[in-house]
Amino acid sequence: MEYSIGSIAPIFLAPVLAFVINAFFGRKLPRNGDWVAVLGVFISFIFSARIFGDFVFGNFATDYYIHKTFTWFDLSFADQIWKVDLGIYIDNMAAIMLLMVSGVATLIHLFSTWYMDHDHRHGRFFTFLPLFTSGMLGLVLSDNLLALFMFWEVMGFCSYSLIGIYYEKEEAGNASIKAFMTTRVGDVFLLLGLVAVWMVIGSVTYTDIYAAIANGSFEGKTVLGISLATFAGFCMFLGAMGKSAQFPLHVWLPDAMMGPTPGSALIHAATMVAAGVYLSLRMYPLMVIGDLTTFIAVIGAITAFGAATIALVQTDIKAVLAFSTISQLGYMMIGVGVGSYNAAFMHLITHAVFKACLFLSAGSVIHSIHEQQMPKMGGLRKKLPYTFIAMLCCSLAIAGVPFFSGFVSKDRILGDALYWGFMAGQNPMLAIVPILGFAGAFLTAFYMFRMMFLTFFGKPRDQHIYDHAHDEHLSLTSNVPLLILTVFTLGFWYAGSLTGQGFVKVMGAKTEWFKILVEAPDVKKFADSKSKITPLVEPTTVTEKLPVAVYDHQTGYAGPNPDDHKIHTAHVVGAAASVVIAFSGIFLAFLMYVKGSVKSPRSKFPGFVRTLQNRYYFDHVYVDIIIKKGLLGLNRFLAWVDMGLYDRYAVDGWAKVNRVMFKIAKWFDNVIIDAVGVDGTGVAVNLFNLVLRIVQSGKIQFYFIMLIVVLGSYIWTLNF
Amino acid sequence: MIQQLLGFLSYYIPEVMLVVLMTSLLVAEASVKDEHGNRDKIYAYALGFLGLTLIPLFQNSGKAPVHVFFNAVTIDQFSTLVKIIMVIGTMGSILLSRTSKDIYTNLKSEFVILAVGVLIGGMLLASANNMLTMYLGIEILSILSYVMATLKRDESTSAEAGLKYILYGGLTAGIALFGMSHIYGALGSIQFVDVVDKVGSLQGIQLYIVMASFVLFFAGLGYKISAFPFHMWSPDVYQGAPIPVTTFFSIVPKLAGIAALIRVSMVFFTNNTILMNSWVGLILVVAAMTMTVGNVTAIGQNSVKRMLAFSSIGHVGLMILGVAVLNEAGIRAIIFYGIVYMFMTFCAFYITSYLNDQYGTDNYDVFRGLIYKNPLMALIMVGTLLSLAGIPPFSGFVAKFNIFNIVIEKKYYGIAIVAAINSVISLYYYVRLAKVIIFGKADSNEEVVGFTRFNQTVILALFVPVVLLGIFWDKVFTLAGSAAIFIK
Amino acid sequence: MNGILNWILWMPIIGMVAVLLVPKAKENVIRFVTLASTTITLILSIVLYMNFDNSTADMQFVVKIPWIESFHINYYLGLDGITMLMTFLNALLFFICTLSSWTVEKNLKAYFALLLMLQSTVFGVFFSLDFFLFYVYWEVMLIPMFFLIGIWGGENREYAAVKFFLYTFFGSIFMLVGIVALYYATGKGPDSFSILAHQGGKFVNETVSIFGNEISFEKLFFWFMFLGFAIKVPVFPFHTWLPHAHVQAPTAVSVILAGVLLKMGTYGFLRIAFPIFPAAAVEYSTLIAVLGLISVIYGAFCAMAQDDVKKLIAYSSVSHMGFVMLGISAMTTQGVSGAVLQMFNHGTSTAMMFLLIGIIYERSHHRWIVKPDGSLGYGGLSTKLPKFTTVFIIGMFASMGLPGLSGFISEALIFLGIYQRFTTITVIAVVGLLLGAAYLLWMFKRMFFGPVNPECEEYEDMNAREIFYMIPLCICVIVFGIFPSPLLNVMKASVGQLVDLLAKF
Amino acid sequence: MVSLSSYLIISMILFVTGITVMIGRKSLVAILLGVELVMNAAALNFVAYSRYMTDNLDGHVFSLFIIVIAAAEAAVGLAIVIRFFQIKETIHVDEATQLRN
Repeated sequence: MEYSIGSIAPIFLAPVLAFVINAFFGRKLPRNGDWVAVLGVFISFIFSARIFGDFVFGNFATDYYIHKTFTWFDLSFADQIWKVDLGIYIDNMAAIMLLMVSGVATLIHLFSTWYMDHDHRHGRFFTFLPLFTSGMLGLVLSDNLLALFMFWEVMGFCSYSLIGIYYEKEEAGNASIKAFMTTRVGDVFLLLGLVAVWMVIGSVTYTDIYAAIANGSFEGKTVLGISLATFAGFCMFLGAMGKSAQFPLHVWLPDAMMGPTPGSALIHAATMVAAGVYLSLRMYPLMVIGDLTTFIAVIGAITAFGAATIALVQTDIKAVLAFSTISQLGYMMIGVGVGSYNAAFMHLITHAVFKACLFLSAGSVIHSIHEQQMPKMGGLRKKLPYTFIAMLCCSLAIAGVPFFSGFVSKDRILGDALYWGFMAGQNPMLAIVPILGFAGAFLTAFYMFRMMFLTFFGKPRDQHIYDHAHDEHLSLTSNVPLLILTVFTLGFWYAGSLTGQGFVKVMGAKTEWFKILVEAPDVKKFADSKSKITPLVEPTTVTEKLPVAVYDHQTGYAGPNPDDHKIHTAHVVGAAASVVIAFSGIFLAFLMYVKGSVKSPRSKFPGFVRTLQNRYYFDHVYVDIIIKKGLLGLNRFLAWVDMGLYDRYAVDGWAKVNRVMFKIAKWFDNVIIDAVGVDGTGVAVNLFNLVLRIVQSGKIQFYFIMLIVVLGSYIWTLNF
Repeated sequence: MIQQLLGFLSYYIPEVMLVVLMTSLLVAEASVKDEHGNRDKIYAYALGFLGLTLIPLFQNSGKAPVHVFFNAVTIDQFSTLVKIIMVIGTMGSILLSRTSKDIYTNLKSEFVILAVGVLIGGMLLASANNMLTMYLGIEILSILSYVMATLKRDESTSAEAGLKYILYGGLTAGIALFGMSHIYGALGSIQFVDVVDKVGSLQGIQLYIVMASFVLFFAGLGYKISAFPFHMWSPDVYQGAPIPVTTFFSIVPKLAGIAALIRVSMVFFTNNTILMNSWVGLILVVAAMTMTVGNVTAIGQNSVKRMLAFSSIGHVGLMILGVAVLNEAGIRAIIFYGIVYMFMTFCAFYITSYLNDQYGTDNYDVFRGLIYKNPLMALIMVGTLLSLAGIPPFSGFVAKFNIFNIVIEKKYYGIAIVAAINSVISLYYYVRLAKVIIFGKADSNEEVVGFTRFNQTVILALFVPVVLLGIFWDKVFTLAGSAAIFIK
Repeated sequence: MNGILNWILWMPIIGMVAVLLVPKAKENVIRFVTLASTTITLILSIVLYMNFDNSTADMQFVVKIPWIESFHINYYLGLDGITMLMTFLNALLFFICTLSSWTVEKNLKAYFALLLMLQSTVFGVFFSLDFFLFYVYWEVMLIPMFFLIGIWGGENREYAAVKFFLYTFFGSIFMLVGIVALYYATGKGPDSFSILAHQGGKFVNETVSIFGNEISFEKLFFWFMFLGFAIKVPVFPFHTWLPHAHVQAPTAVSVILAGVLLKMGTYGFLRIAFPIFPAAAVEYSTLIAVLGLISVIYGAFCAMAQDDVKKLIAYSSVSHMGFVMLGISAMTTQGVSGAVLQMFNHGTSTAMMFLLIGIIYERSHHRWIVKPDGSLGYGGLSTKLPKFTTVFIIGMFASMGLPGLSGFISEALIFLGIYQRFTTITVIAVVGLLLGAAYLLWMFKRMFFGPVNPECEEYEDMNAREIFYMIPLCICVIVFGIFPSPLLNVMKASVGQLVDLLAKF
Repeated sequence: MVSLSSYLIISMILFVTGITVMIGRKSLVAILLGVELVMNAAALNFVAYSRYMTDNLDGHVFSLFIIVIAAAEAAVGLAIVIRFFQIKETIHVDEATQLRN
């Protein structure tokens, strides 16, 4: 199927246009132009849906992709050819991403029109929201790392603006800077990795990188003594860690809830945090040849478990969700690390859906009662029935209860991790990854239902708030988006079977479509593709349709081997364990927060609880010690060195040297001649006094002496 | 014989005219009845006469070079050009003395007489072609200068200045004479025409004697141009003397001295490699020391006159470099530098003089906020200072550029760097004054009295060359390039 | 078209004369005369751009008139791609500065006259193909700057003006020695003062003797030139005049200083130091890169500690010009293109920052982010001044190198370029990007976020004039951030030629 | 027989004495005398060289001029010293230190 650029570009351009319109004319439009934003994003959804349809239902081929490029700028001169091409690259993964991003974003925009209705930053919010969406869509569409980086940064800027939208609040300002700077730490490394790959391989287009990997171009190349693949992969993964809030760059994400809740929904679900995982998936072959998968898995496991523990003690409903996001992103990274490519991507999609829904639900709750603290809620299910349903389904999904999407995706990751950690013959220490994964899963189920129970069950803890809560009515903008998202928390959409493990197939031939269509890039297939190093005619269309290939893991990946019966065992064991863990977590939460029969063990570990409440002191270390004491101290010191020391003494010192020289000359006149000479103690004059027995000398005579001495020395020098 | 002498005299008309002028001025002054009246007529007469002397000078500049008075004096392009500059310099100083309150009214014509006398000595020095005429030139120049320095005779500073000048001058003249006598002994002639040949064949001990004696001889000239280490008198004298005298001193004797120095250097050192190498080494050291000492000492000065005095030592250091290269390009650079330096000095001293008249002091403070009192004068002063510092588009830059040129052509990079650093140092104190003029806040908005329309016109007219020679200097430079030294 | 450079060069002088002829009291006439002059110059530079031939690296629109025949000095003007960008930048910034100086009160006539003189001299530096002419313009430029800083500057203006003057002069006097040495090294021929005639590594094998040591001619005079240009850029450790000059200078002068004058230094490297002494340049490129790197990091660190917003931006200029030096020292197509592009982009983005600081200064009459007594100087400006904030965000993020705005492409190109030669330096230099974001955002937060400072309650948002002159810069920053080709196409031939030359050594 | 070296030695002694006087003595008149001594040393040299080393009379002429000049210089010098004395009422050389940096 041929795609003209006109059928793809609107996906990206429509929200951009919405941004431009709102930025310039937003204030003059009715409702500050929020409908423009919704419309823009909806248009991109329509076009995305078409592409999705074509890819998933039309072709149903693993290797089908669209690749269009154009020259952005060209530095070629004479025989030096160097130009920068940008382009569009859509494969199955991108098609799915596009649909998810634009779809979720549309619903979030729709919801925001209700949520932000009377907010004083309404116009500003609807300026940045479509830009944010377009950033993510552009990132997904782009065919190379440079464009990815650019959209990546645009999203950073948008998150900065959205988080800091209530900038008159001190915390909002801090949070926005924190978000931008923390992700920027990763970003500069991503840029570094990008530059390294570009300058060694000659291109940063995905297909070219894959081709380079297949052709062995990475072999033997080193950067600072490290192999190029490891260096570049590590740098890029650092970028991904920043954006996807992986330990230890996770600190910005909880603070990001300072923005309006729909904004958080967009950041946490569909766009920004997904970008890091998306990058890791795109660069998966590079991570493999760079031997970084183990590292990624360990980081993911630490993040997944650590964030889950922090979530246990949070009382702010959005904070719980924020930490759950970090935790779930950790699972995705585990998936990348253990080679569960498909499941990691699926978890990205399913998580986006249910997390968006969770945030919107939380937004609905907050909008209704104007309160974020869970201890002040309770019993809200009667007041907010639709929200309750949506949130319950999402919680079930995230907890990994069968039939819901989280079960399908997360349990595949956990299954693969189980195999990877225990059965693949790795270092036994790495068993920590699945162990932390399962422990985190238990905690996830527990804290999600802690949240559910505290919010919707029991009796209202603060009757005043409860009484003033708005009742919920079904409306297109307020809760229909939630319900639409809720529908997609069901597992069969993704798995094609009810359980997700292939037992009950409901979609016929397309069953397991996700599993079949999304696979790790097979670099060998790109080995012959044209390299960007040679000039291309523009605009180039490289729409290639490769033969349909059955899903077949190539050797060379660290991923599990499907032929191995062990993996099947692992999946079955993992699924069973997950179900048990999920239910036990929910049950424990039920006991503690509804029945009250189990006492919270908080009082027994006050120190640990305090550590958790302080989020393992990461913020403290980063902000108070590293930044305030270290960085600012260093800055002040250097600034003092610069102006107080260097400029004052070394630079202005030249003037001083001159003045000192002048003073010496003056001193010569005054002290030597007047004081020393006249008093008869000066060296030169005194000598004459001794020899000539003439008592005193004077100023003119000192001139004479100088003259004679210098003349004598001239003659002496010249003649001897 | 008479005919021959008359023939020689035909080359010597300017000097003769000046002698006539000087004597007639003496008579005219004696006829003045009102001792404290103005002497505009005398001034008009003197200036007009000096202007007239330019005519034979310009005529001479077209003629072929020749030695006159039996090789005692040479009339060549170089000396003629130097004389022209000196005459213009004298005219400028005389013009300044007319209004300057630094010179007592009853002594004004005395200043004119003495200035013309010094000019005669300077002219003799510039075209001296044997050691005797050179010595006579130095002494005529010096003795009259001593008197000029003491012209403000009721003030102890002026008397002290004269005293220092004469004692120092006496010593250096004596030393120079002593040197000359040994040179004469070693070479057997005082005629430069003969010296040129004999220097080439010097051997052994004679070489040493000549070199050592020349260093002594150099003391006499070095003192006139105030080169290190013979410079010590000059700041004191410059400060003590009245401003018109200072102006005069920093132009005419200096230029005459440089002219003599370059002639002597060309005579003694072009024919003998050993001597030349020693001399170039020495003169480079002297130049470096001169400019460094001058510039460094100028930094801390609070009296503008004294600052300009020290800065003139710095400029002399640069001009000496033109001697060090011992070639035509050096002469050209010196001539150009002389012309430019004369105009710059005039501008600076004129303005200083008027302010000094107004406030009775020449401290930096009297320049404070000049831009608000008299913007035109302030701008000219700043332009002059920048020109002195060697900033384009002013002519001081071109002069400095030419010096760099000749030095680098000879590949004396070391001295070029020293000169470069000295430029920065000099900029430092010039800018310090410029800063006071422009950025300072004036204490009062009173008009500065000295700046009558006439005086402003004069200053402006003197400033025009400072700018124009910085942009369109090709013609003047070509003219300076025609100034060849005629030795044989 | 051949005389157009003359027109551009002398148009400001014509304007200056016109300004001087207007009576002092008629301030509006003076303003409009200046505006007319700068507008015509801007239009002429756009005409120049349209007639510019991208395909050649040769000098275009050449004007050559004998000036000082004794030395074969010519009035020799020409334009290539790099110059073209600088010309446009210069014309644009002066046009904007005229508008931004509308409210200057003190001695308006002299101010505008000096501003126009400055513009002409800057054009002169960029157009000159004759060394002597170049040097003359290079130095003359100091005079109006000296006055502009010294008269219209802040409290400590005298010190800053003198420091600027002396420091720059110190560098350029060494350059003069180098220029004269080049004249004699090429045998005083008819082309001996032509910049172009010296290019191409003609002095590789020559030596000079200094105090008895034989030193390579190239290496020695490369450093002479280096000193002159590095002080102008300014490269660490020659940077300390910059904060003083910027802090004290009036707004428009800061804009010009950061926007154009600093580029003269890097332009000097590209036009003179590198093409004439390629072997030395290649040999010492590591050192230059290290100095550039130190400028980047050190400038950023110092910027972060500043409480005076103008000083902060001044140090950020040090940091950004460090990137330019890095790009130049890379000596690759990407690096040098990036550097030239960064010269342009830094010109626009820093100009925006300084103009904006000037705008807020007119309202607050101070520039403290944090006052010396510890309280915030501003706060909550976002709430009070939405238009101002919007423009500030654009300028700030452009300066930070946010993709989509102009700074990014140039910085990315510089990194691509430098990586090929100095990997370690690249790895360290990315920290500069991080720090760059940190100090700008932190400043932004302290000034614009938080509750409205009671002192800021009365401030008015940008007026129509202020918006009007910010628009061209905003357009430059955004449009060239998305479509850099108009800039890159113009310069690529010139850059390519330079890189080709350097590659041979 | 009086040889050239005798003259030279005498002139050297004169020269050194003159210099020494100028440096050592405090009286201005004495210093002026020192100047005369130095000049006479030179004049003596000229005459001696003219007699022994050369075949021309340049040296003799020169020394005549030296005598004349020395007289003129002494006259001017004494006049200035007198002026100085009138103002300062001393001829001690150390009183002349008013002008300095």
